[in-house]
Parts: sequence; structure tokens; C-alpha cells
Amino acid sequence: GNEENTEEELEEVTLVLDWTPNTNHTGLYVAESKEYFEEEGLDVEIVMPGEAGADQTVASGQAEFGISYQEQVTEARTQDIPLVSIAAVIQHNTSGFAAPVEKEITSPADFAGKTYGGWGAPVESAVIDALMKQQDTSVEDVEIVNMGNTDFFTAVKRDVDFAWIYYGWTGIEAELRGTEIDMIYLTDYSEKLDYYTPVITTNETMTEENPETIKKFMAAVSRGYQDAIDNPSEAADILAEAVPDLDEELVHASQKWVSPKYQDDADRWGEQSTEVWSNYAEFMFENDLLERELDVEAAFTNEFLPE
Amino acid sequence: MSTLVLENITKRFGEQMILDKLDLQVNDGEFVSLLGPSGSGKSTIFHLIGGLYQADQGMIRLDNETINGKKGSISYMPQTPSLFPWRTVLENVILNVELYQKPDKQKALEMLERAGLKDYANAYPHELSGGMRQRVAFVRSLLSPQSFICLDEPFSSLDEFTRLEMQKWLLSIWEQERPSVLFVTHNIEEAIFLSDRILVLGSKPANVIKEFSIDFERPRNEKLTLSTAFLETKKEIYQTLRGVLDV
Amino acid sequence: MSTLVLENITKRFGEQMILDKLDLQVNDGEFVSLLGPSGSGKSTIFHLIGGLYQADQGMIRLDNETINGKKGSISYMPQTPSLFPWRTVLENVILNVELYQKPDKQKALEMLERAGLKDYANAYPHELSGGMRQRVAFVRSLLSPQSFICLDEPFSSLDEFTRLEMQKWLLSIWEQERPSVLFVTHNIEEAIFLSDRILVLGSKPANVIKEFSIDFERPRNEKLTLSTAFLETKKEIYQTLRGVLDV
Amino acid sequence: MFRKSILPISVMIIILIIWEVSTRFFDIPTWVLPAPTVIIQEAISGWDNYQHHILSTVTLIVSGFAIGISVGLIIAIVLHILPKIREALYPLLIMSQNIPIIVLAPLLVIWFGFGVTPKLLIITLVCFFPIAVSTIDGLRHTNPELIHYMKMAGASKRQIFTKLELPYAVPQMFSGLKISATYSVMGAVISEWLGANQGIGVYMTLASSSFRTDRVFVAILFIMILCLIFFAIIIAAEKIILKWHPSKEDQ
Amino acid sequence: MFRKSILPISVMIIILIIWEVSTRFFDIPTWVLPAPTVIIQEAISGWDNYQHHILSTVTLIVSGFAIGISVGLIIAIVLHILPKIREALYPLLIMSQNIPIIVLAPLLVIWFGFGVTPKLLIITLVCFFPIAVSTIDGLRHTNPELIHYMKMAGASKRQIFTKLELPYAVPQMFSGLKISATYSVMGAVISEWLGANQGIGVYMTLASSSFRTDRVFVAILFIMILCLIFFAIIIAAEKIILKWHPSKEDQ
Ligand SMILES: Nc1ncnc2c1ncn2[C@@H]1O[C@H](COP(=O)(O)OP(=O)(O)OP(=O)(O)O)[C@@H](O)[C@H]1O
Ligand SMILES: Nc1ncnc2c1ncn2[C@@H]1O[C@H](COP(=O)(O)OP(=O)(O)OP(=O)(O)O)[C@@H](O)[C@H]1O
Ligand SMILES: [Mg+2]
Ligand SMILES: [Mg+2]
Repeated sequence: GNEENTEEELEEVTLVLDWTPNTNHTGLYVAESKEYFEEEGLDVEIVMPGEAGADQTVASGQAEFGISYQEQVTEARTQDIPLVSIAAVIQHNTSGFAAPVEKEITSPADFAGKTYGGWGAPVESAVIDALMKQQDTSVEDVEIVNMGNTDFFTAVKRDVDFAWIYYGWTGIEAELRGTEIDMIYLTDYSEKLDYYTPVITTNETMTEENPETIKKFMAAVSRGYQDAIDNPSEAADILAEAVPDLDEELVHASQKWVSPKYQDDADRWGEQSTEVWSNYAEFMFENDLLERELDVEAAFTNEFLPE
Repeated sequence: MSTLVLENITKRFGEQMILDKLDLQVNDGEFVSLLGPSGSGKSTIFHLIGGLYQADQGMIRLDNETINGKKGSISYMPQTPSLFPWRTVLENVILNVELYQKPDKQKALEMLERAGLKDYANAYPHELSGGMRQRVAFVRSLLSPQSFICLDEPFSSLDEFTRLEMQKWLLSIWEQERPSVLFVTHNIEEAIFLSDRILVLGSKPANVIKEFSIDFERPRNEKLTLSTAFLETKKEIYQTLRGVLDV
Repeated sequence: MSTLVLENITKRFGEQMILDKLDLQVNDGEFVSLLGPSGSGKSTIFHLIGGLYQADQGMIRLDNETINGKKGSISYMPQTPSLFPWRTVLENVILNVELYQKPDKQKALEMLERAGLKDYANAYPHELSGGMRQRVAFVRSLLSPQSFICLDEPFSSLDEFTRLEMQKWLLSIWEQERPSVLFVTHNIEEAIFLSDRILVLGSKPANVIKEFSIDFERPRNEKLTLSTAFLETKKEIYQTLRGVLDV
Repeated sequence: MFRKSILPISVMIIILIIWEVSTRFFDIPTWVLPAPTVIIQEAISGWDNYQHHILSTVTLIVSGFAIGISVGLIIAIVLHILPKIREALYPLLIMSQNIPIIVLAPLLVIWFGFGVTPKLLIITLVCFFPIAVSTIDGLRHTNPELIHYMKMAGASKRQIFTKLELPYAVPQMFSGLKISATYSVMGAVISEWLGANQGIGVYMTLASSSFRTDRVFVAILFIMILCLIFFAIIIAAEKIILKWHPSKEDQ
Repeated sequence: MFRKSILPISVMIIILIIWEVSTRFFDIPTWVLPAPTVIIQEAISGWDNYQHHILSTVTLIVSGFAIGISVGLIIAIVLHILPKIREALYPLLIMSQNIPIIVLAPLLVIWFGFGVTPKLLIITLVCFFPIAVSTIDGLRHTNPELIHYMKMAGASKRQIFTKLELPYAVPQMFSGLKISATYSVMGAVISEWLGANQGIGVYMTLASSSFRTDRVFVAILFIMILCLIFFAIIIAAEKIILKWHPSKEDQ
């Protein structure tokens, strides 16, 4: 970077989050707080998308970067939406099906006869079915209700027995509350379901016309996540300070849990592999979740990650 | 079968004293008219009797029952027709009966016919002329079940003949059923023709300046209005009223 | 400076024929009264002249200009006061002037004083008595800038003396400025006292049954009403009207 | 009725044409803004897929709207008859409109589960307010001359209310009804986001999350059609009930 | 004014007490339904953290509401004066209320970015409708006797409008204003979900996503307070403007 850059020369870019800030985003806030972006000559505005969601905004060029999920990018690309994933924030899928211990759901076979609370997407039943097939049961025995925006803890109070959560946030909250839950990770039961969630995205216009900007951006972000990996507690402080309305205790606990997962077994933070992308795309296609097959190579790239 | 007594009634609107210690009595079966300058307080007296306003002071008694602020004890025809725009003429005239019992539409239709409104039973008020609306309001008050009747300029918008018709009709009803009537008019002849007694009101604040007993024989008919005695009385009342205005 | 001519005017409401080939003329500076039974169509004639309704047939001309359906050519006082409840008395009387020019409040106040409403300039209409509202509407029409004046029973709610005051006032204005006036009333004496000519309307459908020229000398004063000639005329008109109603 | 709809329909058609042409001209991708023809095509070809959604939503709207206006009217009437209660509860009424549904959702779920009850509650919450406010205001502005007459005639409060104030408030009530009707459709769609297995709202979120903007617009299309139908019913009822009104005549 | 607020305030206090007692009695966890005392405590201790959110939202509401009612009034007036246009556009008006904001959101962001424009648009969209509908209805129900008088007096359409219809519609307009004012606050909060960095809506979603139910309720508390303040302003204005109304007197 060229530190001598005066402020007015900073290039303004917008980054749209997937939802509210959480520990998936820590690296971004660290990069901002430690002025890594400035050092790269960027002025980054981090925006919460609210109901709008990031994908279309990024694809249309209203924002340069966004946070999304592999599943979304896959679906978007098969609809000709020019979204490209440029980094995996967390190497392995940390999501899974959770249930309070008293529901006695410890393996996918226990799903049978229980009620699942989801948001009504077809992918849910496909994934549940994939897990249950491993144990010779089928999603047909599961009652699926749509719980909309209702959060996990509220939902399981009522008709719902289990739901799909990120352990790094909701699971940690459960720990803090002393609510004991059983967690069934997707990765434990199916290779194909070890997809990237979340990922950092940009659009094709950017990759074609502004690769330099992306490089600079990724350089700063990488440093941010590296710091978060090296020093979870300091990173958590930065996030909590940047977004004071978050619960500080949750941020710290979550950060401690998430930090080692950012890079995990990869060579460097953000690395994505063709195998993961094609695995999940295949899974989706096989389950009629995609209308056509994904051009895997175009969906992601590692070229903007720093060496 | 009703005697109305107003005793020592005082009424103010804001600063303005409208009635000052007014005394007034309508005996059982008596027909009393009120004459007085515009704005003197005649309608206000009705509003007090009807219980719409509270007197600042004094007592209003109907058959020895105090009715200060008590509503619904009189049958009332307001100065403006106050018809309900969404009700037809027929529905309007039975409004008052409806408040107390199941209305007798046949009787209402007969009354409307008498008032020359037979063809308009199903018209809405906005389709009527001013005088027709007034007649509707008059029929409505006649249909009311109360036995004490207060009429506030009921015939002001009628031509002389329709007016005479209505007067004669009113008298015929009065002679049959002998309700007590308190009647406001600006027409001295009308007052003399109809009343047993005429009260002339002064102004600012209003009070009964003079009282005239009208002793012409009943039943009366229109010929009376041509008699000298009638014209004599008229002149006298006229002079009194003029005096009121000059004060 | 206005001559009004109605030629061959026919007006129906639905099935009902109200006016049938009516002819009527008011000459420049003339004061013409309309007498006729309630519901005969007097107000309707005004509504036609004022352009509110369209005649089904016939021509209305003011100074040779056809004004069928043309509004705003006359100064008009409706049968009901039609005051704006959110405007004070003063604001109400200048309403009409406002439509054409900047109103002269001083003049309006003087007029109100003349009408005995000086103390009520800032009152709202609901604070007035019926007769007072009528006077407000009267003042409003007098203040209107148009030179042809149509008055629909302007004094029906006034006591005899206030009424006489208003009549004299109207006459004094009329004698000064000589507007053409078309005047509806149910009071025959009033019609004779004020008019140059009286038209008696028949009913269902209405038409001019008879015309009376009133040639009493001007300026007139109230003594006129006691003269035999006056009483004679009155009787005659009375008979005509009675005839109309008997038909 | 028919002649009257020519104008709005032509305006609609013009808008659609402009829309169609500009999407083609500027080459706007379908996922940003699908052309009307694309939407119609999807509406036709997908009919079998989504018709059950529409049916479910319509049921929800009708029952929710019925409950909503009943509640609104009852509240208005009670608050009008009992002014003390009005003073006490009016602020609460207003507050009720400011509980963000997103926040209410978890509570509703805890109390009522994922069934139809919380959804009806939300529609009711959305619907009752305009009709209640309009009716209260309408009732309070009854012509005082007529009220005076009724009082003098000895009408009881109830009679004044049923015979005078209520009919007098009808025009204003209809203003509220129109607003409520409009919102009821939206309310139903929102309520479905609270957790439902079918309905236009569900169809729409699914379409939205899988980037099928054309389907999102199909959903909007049906929402609008439903809404217009509702509105038309209200206006027809208004025409019938207010037929006495003189202002209708010279127009 | 003061005496009048005693009643609603006592009702509020009673509700709060019931709420407080039942949360304690049934031992309801804070993350399900925090007790009022907990909320107040958080409201006080967190003041420094969230006051900028409130300021930002208030600015948004005030400007959005101002634009919204202006648009609503202008639309009502134009549609009233030009009945042809009314026929053509009224259905579109109704439709405008049925574009789900959640669907509009991505489009608005794509068209206008994350600035203040799309937010004001949403508030306007939410606000303008009740005032427009009420005003149109109010204008149409002007006392026909007075209209006849004005016509006979030769008043131009504009004069009839400004001197008669507009003042006559004022009571009904205020019904609409009250509904609009109520919605403007909610509209602002919703608009912030469209992507904003501060505001009560942002504060609320943040609180909600980190399971801080007490803070969510602090947000609701402020939404309600804001809403009541707005409503009170409208009612005060109504009192002043409608002071001539006789119905006010005998109450
Ligand atoms: N609600 C009110 N508020 C204030 N003043 C009022 C009210 N009602 C009547 N007044 C005043 O009381 C006085 C008497 O009014 P009232 O209507 O009784 O007169 P009236 O004798 O019936 O006159 P008219 O013959 O013109 O009908 C008037 O000066 C009027 O201004
Ligand atoms: N808008 C209307 N719709 C239907 N019929 C009407 C309408 N206006 C007036 N009429 C009818 O026209 C006839 C004449 O009415 P108009 O008001 O002209 O009478 P008028 O001579 O002024 O009577 P009055 O002396 O009672 O005021 C009446 O029979 C009335 O019913
Ligand atoms: Mg009176
Ligand atoms: Mg008339």
C-alpha cells in the first residue's frame, strides 16, 4: 500500500453485509478500524442491507462488494445474475440442525416424527432428506413449518422441535444462556454439504474492469481476518466498539469460537476450491433446486486473494 | 293534560344575558303564542324547555315535575326544518314516533296528504321546496307522542293560503285533543287567530312585557280575521311591539 | 342597468313538470315580486336564472346576453341562509365580494350595523338566532357586486318591525342605485309595498297567472300600507292567489 | 361502471407499454426488472404452481378483513359512546399501530404458535385502525343542528347514535373502509412472512430468495388485483348505501 | 389538556404494573418479554449509545411526513379538481399501497442507492395514502346547499375549492392526517431496514439479532413515544383549526 495517499484521493467503495453485523464480519471491521483499507487507498462504507439483501445490489453495481452465501451465489448465477464469489469467510460449513436437549434429537434419524421450523425454501427439505437418508429415514416423516423471521429460541418454545442455525452465533448464545442444545452439523453427514457460508462477493463488471480495486480490497480484508484469527479478543473488542448495539458478551464468546474456523485447514484465509463449489451445485441440481447446471469456474475465483 | 311553568328563568350565553328572570305559564289545554323581536330569545326559551340547554337559574315545571335539563317531554318543531337527509319524507315524519313506539305509517301518510305532500312521501328532503320541508317538520311534530307542543315559527315559509290551511288544520287537531301549545310566530294575525293568550317579549334581556288574552269564541274560522275586534286587537299588539323595539 | 328576460322556460325534475313555457321579464331598474303557492317553482326560477340548473327548454337573457347555465351574473339570497359555519358573520357577508375583488370590511361593518348585527360581527353562525342568520344572508347579497338582485323570501323569519326596517332599508338602497330586483315573498303587503310589478304564479306546472302593476308613488313609506288603495290592491291579489289554489 | 373503467385501463396500458419498451430498449436484465410480457408469461405458465397460494391468501384476507373491520367498528362505537374510555384508550390505539410487526412476531408465535390465529391478528391489527379512526371522527362531526333536534325529541343516547350519528358517519366510515381494505391485502401478505406454508407472501419470498424477480412480480400482480377487487366492492357498497346523497346527482 | 391525560396515563400505568407483575410471577425470561423496569433501566443506561439513532429517525420522520402529506394533499386536490384524472389514477393510487415494501426494497436500492432518497420514498408511500383518500372523500361530501350557493354566486371552480370545499373537508382531512402521522413513524423504521447505518430501526434489528430483547423494547418505547408526540401535535392543530365547530362546545 501507499500510506502517503491523502484523503481526497481515496477510492470510495461500498460493502453490503448479508444481514446485521456479527462475528462473520469481524475481519471487515478490523480492516476498517485499523485503517487497512485507507492504506490500500480505499474508503469503505459498510452498509446493512435490511430487507433488500446484498446480492442484487452488488450484482447491479450499486455496491462494489457484498456478503453472501455459496448457495445464493449458485442460484443467482444460474439466473444469469453476474455475481462472483471472491473469498470464503469461513472454510467449513458451521451450520447445522439444533434442538434443545430435551427434544432428544441427537442424529438425523431422530428427525422423524418431529417438527422442523424453517423459512420455507425447497433447499431445506432437500438437505434434511440428504442427512436422513444416511440413516435410512426420509424427510417425509418430518413435519415442516415455516417460522418466518421467528428466532430459534422463540420457535422451539412452541410447535417447533429443531431448526437450522449457525453455531457460531445462535449456538454460542445458547451456551451463554445456559440452554443446552444438541447440534447436528451438516458436515458430519455429507461431504457435499460442506459449502462456503458466508462468502465475499463482487460483480462481473468489477472483476473485468477494476481488478486492481478488488485486489486492494481483498488485501486489506485478509489482513483484517488474519488479525481476527491471531487475536480474537482484540478483534471482538473492535467489532463491539464499531457496532455498540450488539451484545458485547455474545460478540466475545462468538469470536472466540469463530476465529479458528476462518482459515481452518486452508492454505490461506479465503481460499475456495472447485470441488466444494461443484459438489454443492451438483447436490442442488440433483434435488431439482437449480434449473440448470452451474458453470462452477465462473462462480468463484481465488485470483484476488493476496499471495 | 299538561301545564308548563317557567319560573324566574335566567340564561346567559357567555357575557350576554339573554333571559333575565323570565316567568311564563301555559295552562292545561291552552294555546299560547310568543311574539318578540328577532334575536330576543324565543328559540332559546324552547331550547330550555326542551332540556337542550340548562338555565343558569330558575325552574321549569311540566305538570309539577321539574324538567330542567330533562329532554323528550315536549313535542317540538324547530325553526329550521332539521330533516335527516338520508331519510325520505315519510321516514322523516315518523322519526319522532320511532323513538317511543312502532310508528303507524298509515297515519303518517294521511297526515302528509293533509299537508299536501302525498306525492312526496318517498322523496328525499333535498328534492323539496323550502315550504314543503317546513310542512314535513310540522307533520313530524304533530305525530310526536308528547302532549305538550312547542312550535317555533312553523309557517314562516308558507304562502298565505297554505299557511291558512295549516293553521286551520292545527286548530282542528287542537280542538279535538286539546294539547297545550306554545307557539312562536312573527305574524300577529296568526297569533291572534290561533291563541288563547299572547305574550309579547322584550329584548336584551328578554322578558314578558305584556300579555293579551284573546277571548274570541271557538271554534274559530277565517272570517274572524275580518272582524273589527280582531283588527282592534291586532293594532294594540302592534303598538306594544313597536314600543318594545323603541326601548 | 339590467334587463332580465325569461322566454318559454320549461323545467322538469324527473317526471315532474315544474315550469311550463314560462315567460317573465324584469326591466331595467324595476322591482318585481313573485307570489305563488309553496312548491310552485319560485326558487327553481331563481336557480335557473342563477345558472345552477339548466332549463329543459327556453332562453334566459340578461341585457340581451343569453345566460342559460351561466353562473355569477346575479346577486342572490337563497331561501335558507346558507352561511359558512367556519366563517364569522363579517367573513360571511364579504364572501361574495371576495370572489371578485378585495372586500371593503368597513362597508360590511356599516351594513351589519344597519341590520342590527353590529355586536355579532365576530360571532359564528351557530351563535345566531334564525332571524339574525337571515339578515346576515341579506347583507351578504346586498354587498354582492352584481347589479341584478334576486331575493328568495329574505324576511320570512323576521318580526314585523325588523322586517319593516329591512324593507325600508332595501327600498332606500334601491332608490339610490336602482338595481333590478326579483323578489320572492309570501307576504302580499310586503310585495305591494316594495314592488313596481307583482307576478302571481300558478302551480303544477307554474306559469304567470296574473300580473299587477303597483303604481304607488315613490319614495314610499309605511303610511302607504294604511291607504285604501293599498288595501284594495291587497284584496285583489289575495283573490287571485285564492283562485290559483282552488284550481 | 364499464365506461368509467376505460380511462384507468388505458392509463394502465400506457404505463405497461412504456415499461415494456424501456426494459427492452435499455436492455434491463429480467432479475432487475422483468418486462410485463415476461411477467404475464410466467403468470400463465406458472398458474398451476401458485394457484393454491392465491386461494389460501384470499381466505386469509377475507376472514382477516371481516374481523378487522368488525373490531374497528366496535372500537369506534364503544369509544364514541363512552368518551371516558375514549380518553383512556385512544393513545393505546395509536400505539397499537406502532408495534413493529417484526417485533410482535416472536410474541405472537409464543402465544399462538404458527397457526392461523397470529396471522388473523396481524391483519386485524393492520385493518382496524383506519376504520376506527375515520368512524370516530365521523361520529364526532355529526351536524349539531340534527343532534340538538334529536336531544330535544328525547332520543336516548342509543337512539341518537343509531338513528343519527351512525348514518351521518357513513361517508367518513367509507373512507376508512377503503383504506382498511387496501391494507388488508398487504397485511395478509405480511402475516404470511410470519410463518406459513402457503400463500402469496410465501410464494413471493421464495421467488425473491431464488432471484426469480419475474415471479415476485407475478405475486405483486395478484396482490394488486386482489386489492382492486376489494376496493371495487367497497366502492360499490358505498354507491348503494349513499344513494340518497344529493352531491351524487349533479355529477 | 393536563386533566385529560390523567386517564390514559393511569391506564398505561395499570398495564405496566400488570406486565411487571406477571413477568415476575411467571418468571418469564428477559429475552422473551422483559419487564418494564428492565426496559426502563436499559433505556436510561443505554441513552448515550442510542440517542443518535433517535435523532436520525426523527429527522427522517419529520421530512418524510412533510413530503408525504404534501404529496397526499396535492394528489387529493388534483384528483378532486380533475375528475377525469381521478378516474384514471385512483386505481393506481390503491395499487401503490400494495407494492410490498420488502419487494420494492431491492429495486429502490438498485435505483437510488443507500442514501436518504429511497427512505423518504418509502415514508411518503406509507403516509400519503390515508390523507389522500380522506381528503378526496371529504372534498366530495361538501354540503351541497353551500356548493349550490357558491355556484350561483359565480364562484370559479378554484374559488369553490379554496373557499368552500377545502375548509369543509378539514375535519375529514384530519382523520387522514392522524392515520398518516401514525404510520409515518412506522414507515421511517421500516425504511431504515432498507439499509441504513443509524436510526431506531437499525438499533432495533441489531438488538434483535443479538437477542437483546430489552433493547428491542427500548426501541419500541421510543417509536411509541415519537408516535404519540406526532399524534398530539396533529390533535392540537385540529383543535385550533376547528375551533369554530359547534360540536366542540357542549362537550
Ligand atoms: N349557541 C349560542 N351561543 C351564543 N349565543 C347564542 C346561542 N344561541 C342563541 N344565542 C343568542 O341568543 C339570542 C337569542 O337567540 P334566539 O335564537 O333565542 O332568538 P329568537 O328570539 O328565536 O330570534 P328569531 O326570531 O330571530 O329566531 C341571540 O342574540 C343569539 O345571538
Ligand atoms: N332537486 C330537486 N329534485 C327534485 N325535485 C325538486 C328539486 N328541487 C325542487 N324540486 C321540486 O320542484 C318544485 C318547486 O320547488 P321550488 O323550491 O321551486 O318551490 P318554491 O316555489 O320555491 O316553494 P316554497 O315557497 O315552498 O319555497 C317542488 O315540487 C319540488 O319538489
Ligand atoms: Mg328563533
Ligand atoms: Mg322556495
